Amino acid sequence: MKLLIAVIKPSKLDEVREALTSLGIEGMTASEVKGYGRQKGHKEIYRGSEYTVHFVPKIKIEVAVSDELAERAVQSIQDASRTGQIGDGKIFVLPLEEAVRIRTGESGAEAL
Amino acid sequence: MKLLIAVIKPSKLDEVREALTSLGIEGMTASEVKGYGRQKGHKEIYRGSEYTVHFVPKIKIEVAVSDELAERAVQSIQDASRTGQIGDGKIFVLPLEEAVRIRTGESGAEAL
Amino acid sequence: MKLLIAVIKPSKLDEVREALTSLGIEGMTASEVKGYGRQKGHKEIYRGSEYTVHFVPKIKIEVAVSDELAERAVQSIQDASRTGQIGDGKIFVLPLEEAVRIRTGESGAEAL
Amino acid sequence: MRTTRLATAIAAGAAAFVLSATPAVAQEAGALNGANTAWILTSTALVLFMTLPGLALFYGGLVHTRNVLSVLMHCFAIACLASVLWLVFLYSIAFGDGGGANALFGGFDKAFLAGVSVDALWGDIPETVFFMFQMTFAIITPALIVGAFVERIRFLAVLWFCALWLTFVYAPVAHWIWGGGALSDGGWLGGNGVRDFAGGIVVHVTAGVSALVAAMVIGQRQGFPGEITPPHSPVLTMMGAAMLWVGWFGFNAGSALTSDGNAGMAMTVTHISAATASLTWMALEWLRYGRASLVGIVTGMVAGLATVTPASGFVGPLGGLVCGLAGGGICFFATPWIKHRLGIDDSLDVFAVHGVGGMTGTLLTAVFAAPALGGLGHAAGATVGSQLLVQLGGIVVAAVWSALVTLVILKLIAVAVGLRVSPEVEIEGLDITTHGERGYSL
Amino acid sequence: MRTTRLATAIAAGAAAFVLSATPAVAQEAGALNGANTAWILTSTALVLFMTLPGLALFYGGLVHTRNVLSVLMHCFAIACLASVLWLVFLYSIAFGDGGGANALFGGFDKAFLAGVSVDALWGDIPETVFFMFQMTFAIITPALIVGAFVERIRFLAVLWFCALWLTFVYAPVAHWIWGGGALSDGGWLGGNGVRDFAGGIVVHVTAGVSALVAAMVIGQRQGFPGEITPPHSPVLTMMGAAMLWVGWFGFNAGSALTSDGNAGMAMTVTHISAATASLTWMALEWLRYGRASLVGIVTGMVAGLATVTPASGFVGPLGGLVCGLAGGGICFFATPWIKHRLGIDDSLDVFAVHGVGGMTGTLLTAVFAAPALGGLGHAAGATVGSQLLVQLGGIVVAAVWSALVTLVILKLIAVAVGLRVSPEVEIEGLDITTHGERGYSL
Amino acid sequence: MRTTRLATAIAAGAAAFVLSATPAVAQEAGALNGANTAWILTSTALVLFMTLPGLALFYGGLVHTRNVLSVLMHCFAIACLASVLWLVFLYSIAFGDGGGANALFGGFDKAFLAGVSVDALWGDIPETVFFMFQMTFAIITPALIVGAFVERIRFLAVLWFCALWLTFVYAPVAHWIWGGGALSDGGWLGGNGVRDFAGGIVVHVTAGVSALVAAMVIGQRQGFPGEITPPHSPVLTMMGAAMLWVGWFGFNAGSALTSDGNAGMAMTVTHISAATASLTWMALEWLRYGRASLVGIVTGMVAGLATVTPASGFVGPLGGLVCGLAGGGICFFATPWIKHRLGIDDSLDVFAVHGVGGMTGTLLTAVFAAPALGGLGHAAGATVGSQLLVQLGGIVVAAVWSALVTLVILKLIAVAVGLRVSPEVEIEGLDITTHGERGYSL
Ligand SMILES: Nc1ncnc2c1ncn2[C@@H]1O[C@H](COP(=O)(O)OP(=O)(O)O)[C@@H](O)[C@H]1O
Ligand SMILES: Nc1ncnc2c1ncn2[C@@H]1O[C@H](COP(=O)(O)OP(=O)(O)O)[C@@H](O)[C@H]1O
Ligand SMILES: Nc1ncnc2c1ncn2[C@@H]1O[C@H](COP(=O)(O)OP(=O)(O)O)[C@@H](O)[C@H]1O
Repeated sequence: MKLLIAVIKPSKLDEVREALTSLGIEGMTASEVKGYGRQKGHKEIYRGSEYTVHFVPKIKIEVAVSDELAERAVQSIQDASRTGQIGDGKIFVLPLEEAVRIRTGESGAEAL
Repeated sequence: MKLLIAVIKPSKLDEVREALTSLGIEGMTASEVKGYGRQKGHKEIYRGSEYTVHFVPKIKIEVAVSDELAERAVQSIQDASRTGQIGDGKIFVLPLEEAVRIRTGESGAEAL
Repeated sequence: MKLLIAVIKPSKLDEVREALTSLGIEGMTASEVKGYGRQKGHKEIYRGSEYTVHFVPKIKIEVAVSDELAERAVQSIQDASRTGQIGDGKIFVLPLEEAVRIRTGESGAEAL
Repeated sequence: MRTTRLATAIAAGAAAFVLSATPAVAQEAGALNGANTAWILTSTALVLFMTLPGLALFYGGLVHTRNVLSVLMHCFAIACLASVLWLVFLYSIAFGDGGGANALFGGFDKAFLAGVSVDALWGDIPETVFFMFQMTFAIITPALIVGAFVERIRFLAVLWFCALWLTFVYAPVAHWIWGGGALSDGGWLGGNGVRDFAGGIVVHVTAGVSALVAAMVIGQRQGFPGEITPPHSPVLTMMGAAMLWVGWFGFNAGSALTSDGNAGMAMTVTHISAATASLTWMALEWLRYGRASLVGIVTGMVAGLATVTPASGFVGPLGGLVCGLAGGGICFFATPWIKHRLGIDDSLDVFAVHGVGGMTGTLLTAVFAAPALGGLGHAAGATVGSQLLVQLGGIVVAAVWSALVTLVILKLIAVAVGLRVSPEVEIEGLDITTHGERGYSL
Repeated sequence: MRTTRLATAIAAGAAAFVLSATPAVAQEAGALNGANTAWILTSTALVLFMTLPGLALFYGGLVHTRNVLSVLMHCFAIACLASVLWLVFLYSIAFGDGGGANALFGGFDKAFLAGVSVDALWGDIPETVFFMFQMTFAIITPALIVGAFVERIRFLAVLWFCALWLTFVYAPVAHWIWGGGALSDGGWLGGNGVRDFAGGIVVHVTAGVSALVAAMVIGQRQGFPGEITPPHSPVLTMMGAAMLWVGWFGFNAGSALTSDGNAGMAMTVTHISAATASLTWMALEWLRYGRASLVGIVTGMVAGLATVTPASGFVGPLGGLVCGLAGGGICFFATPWIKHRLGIDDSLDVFAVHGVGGMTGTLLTAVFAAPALGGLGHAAGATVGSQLLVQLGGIVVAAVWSALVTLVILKLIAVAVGLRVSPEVEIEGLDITTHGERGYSL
Repeated sequence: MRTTRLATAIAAGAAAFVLSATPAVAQEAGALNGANTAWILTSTALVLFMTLPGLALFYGGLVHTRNVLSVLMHCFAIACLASVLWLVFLYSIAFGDGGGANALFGGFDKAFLAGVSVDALWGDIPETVFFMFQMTFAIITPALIVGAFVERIRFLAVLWFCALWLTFVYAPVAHWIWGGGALSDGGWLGGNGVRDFAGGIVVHVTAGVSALVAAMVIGQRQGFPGEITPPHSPVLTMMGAAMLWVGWFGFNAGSALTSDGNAGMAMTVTHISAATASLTWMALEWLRYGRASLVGIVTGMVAGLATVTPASGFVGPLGGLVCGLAGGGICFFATPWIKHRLGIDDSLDVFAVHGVGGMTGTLLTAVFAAPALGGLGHAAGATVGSQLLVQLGGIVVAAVWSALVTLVILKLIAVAVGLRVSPEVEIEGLDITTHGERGYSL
């Protein structure tokens, strides 16, 4: 199994959610993060003074998927969240050794 | 070493903390996340209109443990956070290559 | 590639950011977390009553780096965030199988 | 303004009702009444407080976090713009003497408060105080409409709308009803004109109807209705609602323009209606959805206050209770009906709460002014039935006019500057895109 | 109500003190005083503001995020319920003429404001204004008690408690002390009754004692004391505290029912006591815990205001200073004592702050009313000593009655609808479970 | 205090202007005016509301989350400390009769309100009311200065600064201008003294100049200017700003000390200036930075209010408009100029907004008091030119004195208790380190 970690634009969360659901992936975890990459933060101006904001608000999603699904999942996240503009974000793929559904105790792929 | 990532019901955090402590695991990191799985979000009604809330508030905990402890840790998290109802959450186990205690520079298991 | 996860003191974020940038690492993701380790939370007093706060506010940073850079990155995070006092935090190193830059589709090291 | 209307009314022989209503006019002419002045100065502060920050917070808490600042900005900018325009010519249009055209509008003689000295009186209070008190009504009315098009409107469009709407809808209608114009005593509706104590028609019907039209013209928010997110902060909303309640004492009891029993009774019925409507909404929500929410109870409060507004100076405690029951109950059912049956995204339910409430109260005024029902009585020659027709006439005229003019204004703005932000901007939120700020960095 | 009490007092010959206190009564009988009316209209708005949103925010900030809305809801619903019941019969019980039973309660003659016309006067202000002003006191008192059982109470239980408590505790006690009943001049305590200017006993002792009993009956929150989380938003708490301070000017200075030096001095001593108590608490906290907190200083403020409430119309600046020192100091030590020594989870310290403060101030009133201490003097025939006994008697009677009745009411509710939510619900929080909302979605 | 000044003015023969300004003084001497009293009681509540919670929230929203509580704490503690000191001796210094030294300060005769009975009058209102009203000005002025050194100052230093600054800057300057001292009629500047209706110099110039000096002495925040974070909550800031606007009605219109046309006109020009300045700032920001922000528009509002403060009782609507335009425009450019050109970290722009605004308004007062420009006229013998010189003189004296004394006070505090927290504490934030609390635990 793989754990996909994607950092995307907040406004793209719904599209990504729908994309994954259509792949039959029925669970995910999202959280608010801040980050920067090529997109180097920005300046905000208050009362004529510049304030540097190094970190841009992003949404981080974590999705555990079976090995088979991994590639397609990465692809569909990318398709759903891409705008072509700087700041679109990143997807990271980590090996996932085990997954357990707390309620039932099921483990492995069927726990997803 | 393993990095355990568990997504649990917010109201279960304290019990999980105590369970892990009793195992001698003396550190963890928690954060607020939102997610869905079998538990498909819910509807809230304001002024007679339905609002769909796709993501349910959860707590994500991250615990780095030595290989020996990993299994028992997973078990006790499960025992402590289970209610038997949908939405209980998930536990993910990831391989952890290295851990460093910033203060002392200790690394590996003794850094945990 | 490696995914570095570091939990540091909130006040150290800027220094760490600068340290990594000087290493040529041009992206990272940060989020607010709460945790405890050796530093066992603390007590706050309101109106003469003690309130136990088990979790201390920390910042979690996630940085994906190429294998070559990993070690130096860990080192510089440690140098930048160390105060020598309890609560300095931890650094975890996880294997990272794949990274994708959503905007361009580039993958692997050049996606970082 | 009641004082002048009432003066006319006296001339028209409606003495009985009038005297009970305003002992003030009994005073020797031209004398300043310091007590009345003190209360209206206070009421002015209370009504400004209703918009800043009351209404702004009430609305701000109901939208998505990414749009909270835009809502506060709309209310704040509208307050400023309305204030300046009120001085420049709106006050004159509403309360000036239009001479031949007086049935329609008050002319421009009082533009920039021309000829209004520090000692000038309106009834027995300084005209500057009356000017300020009325200004606060002109501030909150367009701000109410904001609820119809939050989260998608262009900021520039808000400013243009505010200016044009005040000029062609608010000021004229205020003149018709309060300024001695077509709908007041001796106007088109006969010797006894519309009875609108504190703005059931002038404020709530005009704002409510215009909001409905605006929501239709501007269109639904993306994802409406399914994907709209819940109010981002019921805490802010309750805070604002509470300030609206307190400020409404100035709105209604201040509209007596006197510091006496008339103000006292107006405050009483206002409060009773607010409390009753809140409980009504709470009970209905509990029965229908199995739980009573904070957003629900405060919405009921607003409905009750909007409903009692036109009646507040004419009815007794019983009238207050009924206004609360009716306002709370009717608006409770009107709200989902408009959004779901009609599918109109009047986002913060301006029409369903203010429009419907204002109409209900305007009609109830005719009924509960009857002494038999604890009211303060009708003008001489008027009966429940006759007054009902007059009230109905007033509602229809104001509603039709508001709808038409709002439509025209929005079409013009659509062409001139555009009404809506782009879909991307809408998703990203108005705060950061339009105003360059975020509501919270916690 | 002081006016009537004072009228009696005059009859009783206490002219000296009285006249200085209220020049108003010197006026020709039956004449409306517009200035006094203006100030009481304003005070009514100020005291409503204390509860909505003042107290609601003050309390809301002190609880866990997951319960903030429930606290706002409790305060809001109580305000609505109390208002309607006040009209229906509470006002009559408190301020009506109970005839033979007048020592105990005021009867039902004024139910629904029967016979109270728009022109009816109470002293020299409209009775509707007096009715409204007093209503705001009936609103805040049960809302204060909410602090005892937040985060675990059933919403339905709150509503029932509010209704029954107002009927059997608040209204009668108000009648005894302010309505010409058993504890006022010529009552059980002799010619000179209890001196409670703005509610040290009527509001704070009754609420404080009832809160203590409620906390004991309902029991501790899960995890009390060790695992309770800190106030989720000192920002909200400070906001509410500041509104309480401002509103308290209406509470105490408004209780003069006149716009004159009596109101001015009441406002002065009120403010001085609040400021002094805040600094006292701050200093003690600093000395004892090494740092001064925002939650601490505003708690001191409330203690100072509760303490000066009964004294505000009878003492001078010196009295204000001492009330502040005593209130701030005593409540500072009482708070942890109740929670830890006694282990009673009076969650937001209602008794320790309001109960203890109200009692302290009620006794200090007898002392600092003495002209030698800058006070406005005692009634004829009364001395510091004699008045102290009377004040003590008043406290004891009110406290015992409040405790007993609260106990009975809660036992009834426990059987009828249940007092506490389930442990699961308590952990999950009242907002989402009971009201279906979350405080913040940032 | 205008009343006394005006009394003097009458003696000086400026009857014409004076009478129009305050009919009150026409009354038979020694009579209490209940209406004026009601309005000043209300104004006192409004001005307290400006600081608690108004200014506290306005400032609190502008800082980093980790310092929000410290800002609220500063404002709250200052309010308490100023209140107690006002009673102890500040009021006497400001408004007592200093006998021989009266040009410089008012002596200590009125310390602890000695000799001020409940019936004592100031003009035609109770002296206790005048005492309270003036106290609220002494509360807000040092609180304004907090904006200069937030996020790095030691709490203890704030307290010491407040006490010493009020004693040696505020109280004396208030005496010079309002208390019959050196800068008032018949003082150093001749028969016609400085005209400062509500505190352009007494409040805004003293606070602004002292803030500038304090910012220079205490030094920049770490990371200034590049690394400073944006306001953590524009929502809080707007809330506070709105409360400031409403409260300012009491500040300026209350300064008439009468409930009449003078108060009405003062409220009118105050409001017009606030609205105009807000729109001016909004427009300039839009033109220059491409977007109008909420923080910007409310900053403009404060600038407009500070600017019109000295003028509010002397000018007409036109004066209000110009004060708004000038205040909004000049402060807009002054703000970045101070921070960037001069590199002074007057963190919340106290000098650029209040200092600059207050000076601008003080000068405009001389111009727009001219009847030709709709003003209420100059005192007999005074012309625009002569009054301009007097106003300028007042500004210079007050500014120089404020700067020098502030410098000395801060140097003393630096030695005695230290001004700044440690760099670590500054990074970690004042809330948790100094007060042991966090602003939000959501
Ligand atoms: N090396 C990295 N490690 C961890 N997170 C990263 C890294 N690079 C980028 N990110 C995350 O991805 C987000 C978008 O990255 P960015 O470089 O701006 O996108 P792009 O390069 O496609 O324009 C950043 O805000 C950050 O949160
Ligand atoms: N495939 C997944 N990847 C990441 N997180 C998941 C996944 N499935 C579930 N979760 C997380 O676990 C939480 C609980 O999952 P859910 O399926 O509702 O529990 P259960 O299936 O035991 O009823 C979700 O809210 C989500 O945050
Ligand atoms: N075993 C662990 N797993 C996950 N996070 C941990 C673990 N131990 C510590 N942490 C994180 O690191 C932070 C600092 O740890 P702490 O033990 O207090 O530092 P130190 O041991 O260097 O004093 C904690 O607040 C927690 O968030």
